[in-house]
Amino acid sequence: MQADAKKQSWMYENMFKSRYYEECMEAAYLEGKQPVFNMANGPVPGEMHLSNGQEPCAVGVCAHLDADDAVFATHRPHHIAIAKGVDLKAMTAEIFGKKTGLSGGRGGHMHLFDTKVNFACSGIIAEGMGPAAGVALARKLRNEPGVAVAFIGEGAANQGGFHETMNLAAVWKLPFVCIIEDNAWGISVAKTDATAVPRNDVRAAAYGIPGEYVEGNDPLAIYDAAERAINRARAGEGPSLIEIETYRLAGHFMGDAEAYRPEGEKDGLLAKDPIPAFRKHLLDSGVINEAALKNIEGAMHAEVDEAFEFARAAAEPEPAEALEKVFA
Amino acid sequence: MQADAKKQSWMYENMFKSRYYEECMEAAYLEGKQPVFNMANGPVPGEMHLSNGQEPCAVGVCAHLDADDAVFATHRPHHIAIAKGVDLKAMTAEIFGKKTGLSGGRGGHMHLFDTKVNFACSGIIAEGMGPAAGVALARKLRNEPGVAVAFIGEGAANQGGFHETMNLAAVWKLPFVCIIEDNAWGISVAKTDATAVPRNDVRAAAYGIPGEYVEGNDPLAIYDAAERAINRARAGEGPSLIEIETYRLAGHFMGDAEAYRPEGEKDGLLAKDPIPAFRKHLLDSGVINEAALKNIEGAMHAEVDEAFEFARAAAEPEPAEALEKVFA
Amino acid sequence: MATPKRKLTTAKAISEAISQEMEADENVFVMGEDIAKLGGVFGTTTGLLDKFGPERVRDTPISETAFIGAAVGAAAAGMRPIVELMFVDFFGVCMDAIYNLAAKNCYFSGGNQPIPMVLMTSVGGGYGDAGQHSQCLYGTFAHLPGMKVVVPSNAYDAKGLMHTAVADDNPVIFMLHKNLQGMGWLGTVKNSIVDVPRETYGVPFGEAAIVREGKDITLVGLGVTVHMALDAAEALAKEGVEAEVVDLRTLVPLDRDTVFNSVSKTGRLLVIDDDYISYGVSGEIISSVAEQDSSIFKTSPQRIAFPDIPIPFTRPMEQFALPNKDKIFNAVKEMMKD
Amino acid sequence: MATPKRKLTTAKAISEAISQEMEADENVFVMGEDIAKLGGVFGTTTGLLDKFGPERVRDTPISETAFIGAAVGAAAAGMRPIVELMFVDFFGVCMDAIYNLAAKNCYFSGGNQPIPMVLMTSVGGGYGDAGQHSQCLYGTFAHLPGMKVVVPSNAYDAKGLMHTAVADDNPVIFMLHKNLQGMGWLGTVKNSIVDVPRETYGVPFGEAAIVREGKDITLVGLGVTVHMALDAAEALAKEGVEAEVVDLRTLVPLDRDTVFNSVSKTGRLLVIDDDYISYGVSGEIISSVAEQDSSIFKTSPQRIAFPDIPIPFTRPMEQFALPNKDKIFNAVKEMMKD
Ligand SMILES: Cc1ncc(C[n+]2csc(CCOP(=O)(O)OP(=O)(O)O)c2C)c(N)n1
Ligand SMILES: Cc1ncc(C[n+]2csc(CCOP(=O)(O)OP(=O)(O)O)c2C)c(N)n1
Ligand SMILES: [Mg+2]
Ligand SMILES: [Mg+2]
Repeated sequence: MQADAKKQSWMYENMFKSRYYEECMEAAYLEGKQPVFNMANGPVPGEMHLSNGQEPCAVGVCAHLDADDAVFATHRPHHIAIAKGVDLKAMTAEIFGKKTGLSGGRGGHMHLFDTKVNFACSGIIAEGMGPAAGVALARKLRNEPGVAVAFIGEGAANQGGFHETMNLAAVWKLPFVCIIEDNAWGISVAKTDATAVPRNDVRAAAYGIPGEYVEGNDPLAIYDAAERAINRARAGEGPSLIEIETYRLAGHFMGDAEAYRPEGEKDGLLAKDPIPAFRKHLLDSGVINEAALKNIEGAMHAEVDEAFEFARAAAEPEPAEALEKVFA
Repeated sequence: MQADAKKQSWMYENMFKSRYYEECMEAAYLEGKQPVFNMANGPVPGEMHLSNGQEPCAVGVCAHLDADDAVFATHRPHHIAIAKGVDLKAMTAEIFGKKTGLSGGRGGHMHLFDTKVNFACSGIIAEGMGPAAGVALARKLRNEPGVAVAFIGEGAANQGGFHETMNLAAVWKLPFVCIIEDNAWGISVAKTDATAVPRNDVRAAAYGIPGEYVEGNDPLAIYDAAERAINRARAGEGPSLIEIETYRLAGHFMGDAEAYRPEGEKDGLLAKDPIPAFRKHLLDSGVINEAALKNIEGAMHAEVDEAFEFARAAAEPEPAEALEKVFA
Repeated sequence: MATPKRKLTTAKAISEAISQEMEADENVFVMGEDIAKLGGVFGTTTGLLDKFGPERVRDTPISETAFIGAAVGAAAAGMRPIVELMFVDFFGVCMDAIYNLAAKNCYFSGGNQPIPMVLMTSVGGGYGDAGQHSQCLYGTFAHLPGMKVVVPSNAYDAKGLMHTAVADDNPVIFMLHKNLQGMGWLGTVKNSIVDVPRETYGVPFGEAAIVREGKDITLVGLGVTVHMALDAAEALAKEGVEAEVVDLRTLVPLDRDTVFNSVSKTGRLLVIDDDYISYGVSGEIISSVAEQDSSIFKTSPQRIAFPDIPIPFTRPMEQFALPNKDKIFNAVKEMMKD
Repeated sequence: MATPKRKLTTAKAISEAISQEMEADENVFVMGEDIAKLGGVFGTTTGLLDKFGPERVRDTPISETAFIGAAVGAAAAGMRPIVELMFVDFFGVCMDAIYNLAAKNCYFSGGNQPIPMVLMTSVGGGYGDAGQHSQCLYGTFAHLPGMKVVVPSNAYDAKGLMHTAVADDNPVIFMLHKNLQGMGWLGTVKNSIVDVPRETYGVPFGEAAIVREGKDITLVGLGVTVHMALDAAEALAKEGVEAEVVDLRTLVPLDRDTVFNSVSKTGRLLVIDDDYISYGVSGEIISSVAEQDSSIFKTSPQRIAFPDIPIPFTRPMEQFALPNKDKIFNAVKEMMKD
């Protein structure tokens, strides 16, 4: 079903919020790391994987999800966390390593857990697959509503855990959906050099489940495909696999010089940036007018700014807190 | 191409040899384990996975292989080892844990290595996949002739290493063939309860390579399918996947009470035993006559008996040899 | 009226504990390879399928990464899975789900997402199953933070520790030694078959047991090596040497105090472990004592463990490499000279 | 004419060693994730693609089980693969191929099928990369038999050990600490950047180095902790305490003699390890000395290592948990009281 105006504006809102979030994050991350870039320095140390360009995947899928539904994201989690409704202040404080962060600073950017909205992510490729299937199994065993969605990158579809979990979910007919964000790259390795098939949707045949490929990084097309898969999961008909063509508009992580990209690729992608494109669609199709968009944008700026201010102002944890929470 | 008379009689010979080998092994294994079965006792301790009924897979594939070609088998390796031409005396001595065994007794039944004919096997599910692809890669890099074949069970096709290696072999166009012996069971778990698709040949689509399913546990049909795959590999066109319907005529391992089998299944399978069936075909089609078959059978009895005698007569290794060969 | 005593094997004690936990809490369920119709290759889930049906007693595909990962997710979502890794030797295909997910998610989530799951696995050799089916790998699991590690030496402890494990809100690696499980088709150390109450009871984690008192030397063991130590202690007693035997019972948490106090008393320490010797349990026990007070040693602490070699198939080699009563006896005699 | 000296980072020393090995023997090749066009996330394969082309410098899919397994097969078939596991933390998805295949096939084959391969991996934290990208896991690899384990502390040793590793007919796990590699985007311990000869040379396995002599206490370290120990030793010297610093260099084989001889001399032992404390390197070193002769200790041997917790992301917590110069300094002062 075509997304209605409310959904479309929700999707734009979250895409915009996510992008602005990454812009703020980029700036914060670079603090203390200039002129000499050293990952250990600044208010946000460690690796930083921005999601610029991949926002359509997050909003097109999460538009169908409630707090009950579980999402497992990857090392590149911000857009998905935002679309899933993760507490933005606590998430930002976590990424800044603060006491009020989601995990009191223990997890950081690759380990965001918000149990209230059933969001988690992790830093190992395809690692969210099994746990997502496990939540789906729990929902089924407990007769609870809710589906589980694992997001992975196209590179992760060559990891053993992907295969094992797709099969398990299919054999057990779990309310599970696997979303592959195909940004064409796994760090510096092109999909064509890593994956034996051009599109991973064909791999659905290996599990006897539906597979779809969504072209064009288009939030509305993603919305449609996700709706089919999620409805199927909710109806107890088992898992589905969706691969989405998307664009990685930044480096793999911050500090990546991207010399491996073919000449011009990046510019070409930037020209197809999904956010201005979707904005234009919303205006052209009359779903929403300029003033309302400005309103949304202003509100999102404010929300993100507030989250960053919250994070910056928050206290650092005590060093010895390191020893807590290893066990429940 | 249809197997010629020579090949057919080679195939029968090896099927027969393999079965008689397992019969002798069964008897030897049970020595010292009766009346109370204890795996630790007798001349052959540990697990014992017999290959009764699966001989067609081994001969249909290995009929196309030379010593240069590498084969990786599973925890159920005897039929494949025999068809690949592994030194029967040294193999038997190994299984008896003797000094003159292939590995001086260090490996046993699940770890048979005969480098002269490029045969290896191991006890972890799907573990031979990566190494087989690696031999294929070495052959390619060194411009040497020879393909690599990994045999796995149908249960192993749900293990991550299967997926990863199929993709790797396909992306790198390696001279590699994966043979799945579908005996319908992974220990006590039926294929239908473990695998989301009825036939694993459909999984070839996930790697953009040819897949075939061979029905009926028929050595000649297997021979045909294997020929296509191996020729393709030799021609540098990349890997293939073949799943073969076969029958496990014994327990998963010796001592298995098989209570999980549906009533009558075992009898039905025994009635379709491929060895008498192939024997009948050879006679009916006039490929070979009764006297010649008897000759073969006698020769195989003698060869296997000799191997067992060799193994029994061989010396035990010195205990302290345990400390040797950890490193080259 | 006292219920009559009954002796159980470890496998029966475990399946009884699981059954009672499943009766008490419908969030407890079991999954793994061959745990349903077959009742577990080592018998730890026998009878459960009939009692609880295939939804709660789930055979899995041979996909350890997926189903152990799924246990993590299910635990996060309110279930209390008991998942079986058939042989510990298979950890290599699924360790990520164990050590990077199950063991760390509680911490990563700042305590908001505990993972109450039990990973049950079988360890140990001695029956000729060769190098991929005979390992203990105690050290491997105990070294990595975030999971508790349990190694019972008898049926009573096994049942009590299993109840404690299921009640624990954290991942527990439950390592059952094949020589102790009591499967018909494997030899079983007789003394592991002991009286086991029908009712549920807990054996606490982090409390080593002094299973024999003595004043001359402390023998520390776990799982099957406890029995070897007890046998040696009996033989030593005939020669006037009184060995104290400590059964560690859990490696994480580790009861360093009980070991230290015993060695304080005896002045001598011998650790017996059937896992690989280097960088493992034996080194940890010795250095735990040494770092606390190395002056208590009357003689240098010693260890008997599996040498740093893959486990050989053939009986003469495997038996040569495994710890046993005689090795312990001789080592103690040597140590008593000082 | 003497070639002018030049200082190299560890990453450059490694990529030079690999390049020289590839020139010398066309059976040597490299594979792993992002090792070709990118030159390795940690720079250890920089420049190799241009020199040797994509057949011998192969980017892989994110399929560690497959490509490490393939390295085993390729090694068995006459090649000498150098394979990179980007972060050691990822071992959980592929340990089977490492410890059950690479490490055991030589034994299983009775010595007929040695596996000459190098598995190169990056370890360590301290830069805020959190619990799945900052581990050392030295103990995990060193505990399991059949593989050699190398942990260089500087560029000179790194190059020499890499030549030795490639020449070795066995699997070698080559663990490079991120604080020492010399990537522009990570801080690098200055003293790891040292003079490195252009020509090939071997640094032998199983020989620890005494990198500073002293009579009062033995500090044992590996990788980055060697530098912390040296820094502490310098500060201690100002207070009249002469610490001897031992760089283990290889964990398997382990040079127990050098450690023991040093402690025999000093009577005091402090081990510094940034891997998890329990059941790991620190315990093995202490008990190796204690079991040989515990009477040589003037004071109880001590260890400073990473506590048994996942590695926290936030700087205050991570720095709290890591070993450092001050912790060593203070511990030594304490130990010198006895
Ligand atoms: C098991 C494992 N192998 C390798 C890595 C290192 N790594 C982190 S991100 C990445 C690329 C992932 O590519 P993809 O799945 O396409 O996701 P993307 O980064 O493009 O979003 C790799 C190889 C890892 N984290 N885990
Ligand atoms: C990774 C791993 N998981 C589980 C096992 C235990 N196991 C040994 S054989 C087997 C069943 C294998 O089934 P299949 O692949 O169909 O081969 P078959 O025994 O039928 O020949 C299992 C689960 C193992 N050896 N390795
Ligand atoms: Mg990608
Ligand atoms: Mg099978």
